[in-house]
Amino acid sequence: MTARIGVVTFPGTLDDRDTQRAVRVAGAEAVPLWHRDKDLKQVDAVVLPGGFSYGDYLRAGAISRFSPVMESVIEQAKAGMPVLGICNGFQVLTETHLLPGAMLRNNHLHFICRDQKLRVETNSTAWTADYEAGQEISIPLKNIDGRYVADERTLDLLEAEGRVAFRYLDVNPNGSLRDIAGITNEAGNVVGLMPHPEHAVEPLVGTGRTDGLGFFTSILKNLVGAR
Amino acid sequence: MARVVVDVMLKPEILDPQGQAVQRALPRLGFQGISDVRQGKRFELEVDGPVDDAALARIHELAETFLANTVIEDFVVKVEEPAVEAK
Amino acid sequence: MARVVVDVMLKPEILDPQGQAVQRALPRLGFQGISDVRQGKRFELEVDGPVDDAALARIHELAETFLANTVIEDFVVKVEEPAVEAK
Amino acid sequence: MTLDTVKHAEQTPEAGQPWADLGLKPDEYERIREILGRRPTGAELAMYSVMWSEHCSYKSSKVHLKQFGEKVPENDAMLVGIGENAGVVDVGQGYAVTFKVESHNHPSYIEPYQGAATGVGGIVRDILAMGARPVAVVDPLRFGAADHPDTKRVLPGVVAGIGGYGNCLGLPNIGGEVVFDPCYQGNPLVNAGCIGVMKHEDIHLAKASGTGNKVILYGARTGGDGIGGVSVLASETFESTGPAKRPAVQVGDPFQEKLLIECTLEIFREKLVAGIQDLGGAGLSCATSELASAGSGGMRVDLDTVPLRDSSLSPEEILMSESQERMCAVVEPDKVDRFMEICEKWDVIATVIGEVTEGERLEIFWHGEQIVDVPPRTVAHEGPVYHRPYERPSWQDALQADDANKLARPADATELKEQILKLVASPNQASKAWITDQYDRFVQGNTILAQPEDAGMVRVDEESNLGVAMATDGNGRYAKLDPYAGAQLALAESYRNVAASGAKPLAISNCLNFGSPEDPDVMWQFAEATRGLADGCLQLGTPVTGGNVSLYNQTGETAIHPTPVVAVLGVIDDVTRRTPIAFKEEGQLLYLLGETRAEFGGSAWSQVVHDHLGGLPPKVDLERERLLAEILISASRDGMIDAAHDLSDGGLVQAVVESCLRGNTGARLVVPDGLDAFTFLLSESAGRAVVSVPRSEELRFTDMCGARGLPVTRIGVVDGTAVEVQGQFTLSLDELRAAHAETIPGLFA
Ligand SMILES: Nc1ncnc2c1ncn2[C@@H]1O[C@H](COP(=O)(O)OP(=O)(O)O)[C@@H](O)[C@H]1O
Ligand SMILES: [Mg+2]
Repeated sequence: MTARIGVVTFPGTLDDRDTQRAVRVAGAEAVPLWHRDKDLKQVDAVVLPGGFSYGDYLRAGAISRFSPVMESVIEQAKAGMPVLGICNGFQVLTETHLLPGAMLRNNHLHFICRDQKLRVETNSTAWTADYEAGQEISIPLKNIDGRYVADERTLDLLEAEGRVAFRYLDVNPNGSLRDIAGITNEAGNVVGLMPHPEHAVEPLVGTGRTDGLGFFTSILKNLVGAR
Repeated sequence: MARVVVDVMLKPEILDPQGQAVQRALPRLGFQGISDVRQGKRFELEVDGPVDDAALARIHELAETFLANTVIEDFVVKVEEPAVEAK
Repeated sequence: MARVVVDVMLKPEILDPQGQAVQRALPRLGFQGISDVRQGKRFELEVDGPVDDAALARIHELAETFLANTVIEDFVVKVEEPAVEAK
Repeated sequence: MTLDTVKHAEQTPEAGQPWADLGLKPDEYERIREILGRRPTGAELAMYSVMWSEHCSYKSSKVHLKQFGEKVPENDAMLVGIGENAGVVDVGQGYAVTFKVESHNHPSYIEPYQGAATGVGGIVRDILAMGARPVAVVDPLRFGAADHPDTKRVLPGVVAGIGGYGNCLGLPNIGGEVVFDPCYQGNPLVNAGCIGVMKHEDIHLAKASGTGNKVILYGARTGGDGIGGVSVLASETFESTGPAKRPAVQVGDPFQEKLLIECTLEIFREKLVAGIQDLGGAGLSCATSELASAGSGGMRVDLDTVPLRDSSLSPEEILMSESQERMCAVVEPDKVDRFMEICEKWDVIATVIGEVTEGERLEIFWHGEQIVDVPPRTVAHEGPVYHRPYERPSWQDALQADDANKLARPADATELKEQILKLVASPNQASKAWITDQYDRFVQGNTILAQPEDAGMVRVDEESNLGVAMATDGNGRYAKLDPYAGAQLALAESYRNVAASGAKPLAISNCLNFGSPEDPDVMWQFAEATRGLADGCLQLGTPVTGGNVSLYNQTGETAIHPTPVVAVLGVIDDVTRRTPIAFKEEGQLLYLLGETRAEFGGSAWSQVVHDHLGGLPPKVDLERERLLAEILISASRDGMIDAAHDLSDGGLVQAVVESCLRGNTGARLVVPDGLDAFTFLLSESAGRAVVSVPRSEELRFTDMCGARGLPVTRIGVVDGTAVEVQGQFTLSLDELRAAHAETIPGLFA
């Protein structure tokens, strides 16, 4: 039996079908989860995909955070279930305070879509085990509210605890503090990042790279290995 | 130095999807009794010199030509009282 | 029915590129003497019942948990005077 | 104010009516009275005026558009032709594709962000209404001079609006155009196109049939925005104020539209609708009259059941409101409950507002009193038709006589190099990445090619790798010199772009942007362009599946260049065979396909170096275009070429520079015998492309071209870190990249 990975759809979620595809390409089973359902259908892990849930109105992720499905996700995440937030999903995770800091409008104020180089700073999370620490990957970035901010103390703490999971290389595309592209919680089960690994799993589409596949194979290995 | 505030709101007849989204979320958060929400922008301008009529007229012009799009938005210019509002 | 306004502004230490963009444009538009611009959000809530202390407390809570993200934003709750500001 | 009911109208035949303010002409008003046998009610007048406006009735263009339905090429791919929300073509394996381009020019000038955003929203709903899942958007744009202060207002707003809406919908933006010319100063062109995919059996049509079936309005509430937008904005110049006491600009809510898309697709999946129509220009007036007109039977609507955002709206205003993100469906009574459930699931408001009736009248009631009683065809399909006078402009001969071949050419290689660098950096030729990077091109995970490739391409089927491609083109400068040839050149370029990507061109849509039809010069341009396009489509075998006309793009007496924008849709059986533009492999051979003549009329060189527009545009040879396309497609399918780039404005050098920058490799070029370096590099002769051929394929490739009679010239090799033209000059990639990349951000960032 392979791992069951839940993919949440909020109203306005865009990359849910793409994320399901990435989960399948990695060899796991994708389980659609609906924002109104508290039931997580016995999944082993959850991905909060990208998009503009609730139109990103008020603040990105601010309204979705209060959905029934998030009640369960928060509870399970605290109990150790792996949760990955991609882009809008990352924004939701900061709004729920499962991850510290907040996401703000890009410093240049524009939506930006580009092939972005990152460094995977740590492979001791549930979602990065298949990478080498320090490995450089390129995956698409596309957002308008991608500027990561937190107060100095939080940033220092994140660095000290090795919880900066991904850093932008070459260009900082949005003014994120300390070039932070993604972070993890202390336990390493909850990870959020702005760029989109699910858009870099097939050589044919998008940028033609498959650098993002490691997220999904990591979790698969992690879960199947743990059984 | 003084602070002038320009509030810019969508005209009442214009759709305000943001305000609407906020309002629709309220019952779910357990808030009743708010019949309408509109979301607009607030600009806080720190003005160097005295805020006399001439300065206000200029800021009014700034609001009209730049801060607001009067095709769809209304605006109000206010001089902020030096005393800080209680939170 | 009464109107309660919630003003939400980024905390002073957080970079506000929107405000900066406005400020940078000012000289081009021929405006001098504005040393800082910050851009925030203004929410106008139409409250059904009376705006008593209980109602204000609830709106304060709403602002704190929902309308503002206090990691990055400050907010102020005000009851709007019935008289309309002159434009 | 008393309600102007049908009864009241009968009793007060002589009551004055504001028909002129609503844009109706005296004879049009008379005709309405004749049709009804009485004066119209206020609501009827509102409906007729908006539906008989230029924008909705095509009254000036209809007589010319007819050709698209008459000169139809043999093409068994057409499933649904002109007349529906969008045409549909068969792309094989049981899939059908629907696509269309529309304009949102005037609103985008007034409010660039919202104007452009709602333009995207409108075209996406058209595609959705055909039963298809929208899979990609494109945005052909035209602005005034790049350095004009107002362009700094309009362009960033338009781009942010298209991105803001399209990105939030989750539709990859895979193509479009950005063109600057002073002629568009007060009249920017914001065209938007959308592609949708469905299975053959999912095709839906806009018609109301089946007595007793319910009419359901779903989506956003109706507000006072955009009232009169259609007639005032799209039909008359900005000076006329008309009846718009309400704002004529609509604000879009892409989040609501995303819900509408998912909700509608789920409704389609369960086969719950008998007919469906989006609400766009003219709102409910259009949707109800078109549905009723196209179906059998009549329709009864209770207008007071329409959910409102603003309770002060009058019935006339509700009928005319252009509030966005709404759809209208005709549903059998026993399916209504399930329909409502799905809407509830997606947080979409849905309301039964009426039903299909026996008879042939469209009847609308307001709190039980009848305010409309009309034959729907007279509103929707039998509007006025004008045969506007047209005549070849008196200045056309002089313009064509002002030959661009007489312009001073660069004196030596140094000057040639300088001019080329200037060309590459000019706003029209410069990289548009600053703009297109504001669009999501990856979402949905099926994007095979996107900007700056020749054509956008998306995968349709993950198993078989079936895909579709689209390109849009339209050179207003060519069309100004000769509208007939200009329209064919737009078609040819777009067709060539699709073929260069490896896809086979199947069918086209268009957006015809012109000045005032009341000016015989403009009307001649329009007549010539439509004739040229129809003839061209017949010859190339690519039928016109639909399109859009935007007139009155002019300020005072000055019209924009005639700008027919053509969108060609192509199909590719296996997207792994697609051809990108990038030169990647060092040592590969570069071949120029087609013939190069000294053709500089309307060229980028004549504009950038001499600020000149005169002479004749490049010669059109559609048979040659077809042959070139066949060669490009076979070569890509059989792995004979690794890169291809079509040649258009800016000529060969522009294409080579783009392919080099894209692949981050250099090229060494040799001027072929019989050509001078200037003509070789800068001529804009049509029917050409440059390809990169692996050495192992050289013979097979040149043999194929030779056997089929396509001129093929070896012009160089992929090599190094510069573009070098032997005996002329060398430009390093760094230098070229800086020139190419910095212009647009320099102007607008
Ligand atoms: N330039 C054109 N070429 C071909 N068909 C056109 C053209 N302009 C409009 N049409 C067709 O006329 C019909 C009505 O057009 P339009 O009013 O734009 O549709 P909608 O009501 O969806 O906005 C459509 O089928 C459209 O494709
Ligand atoms: Mg339509």
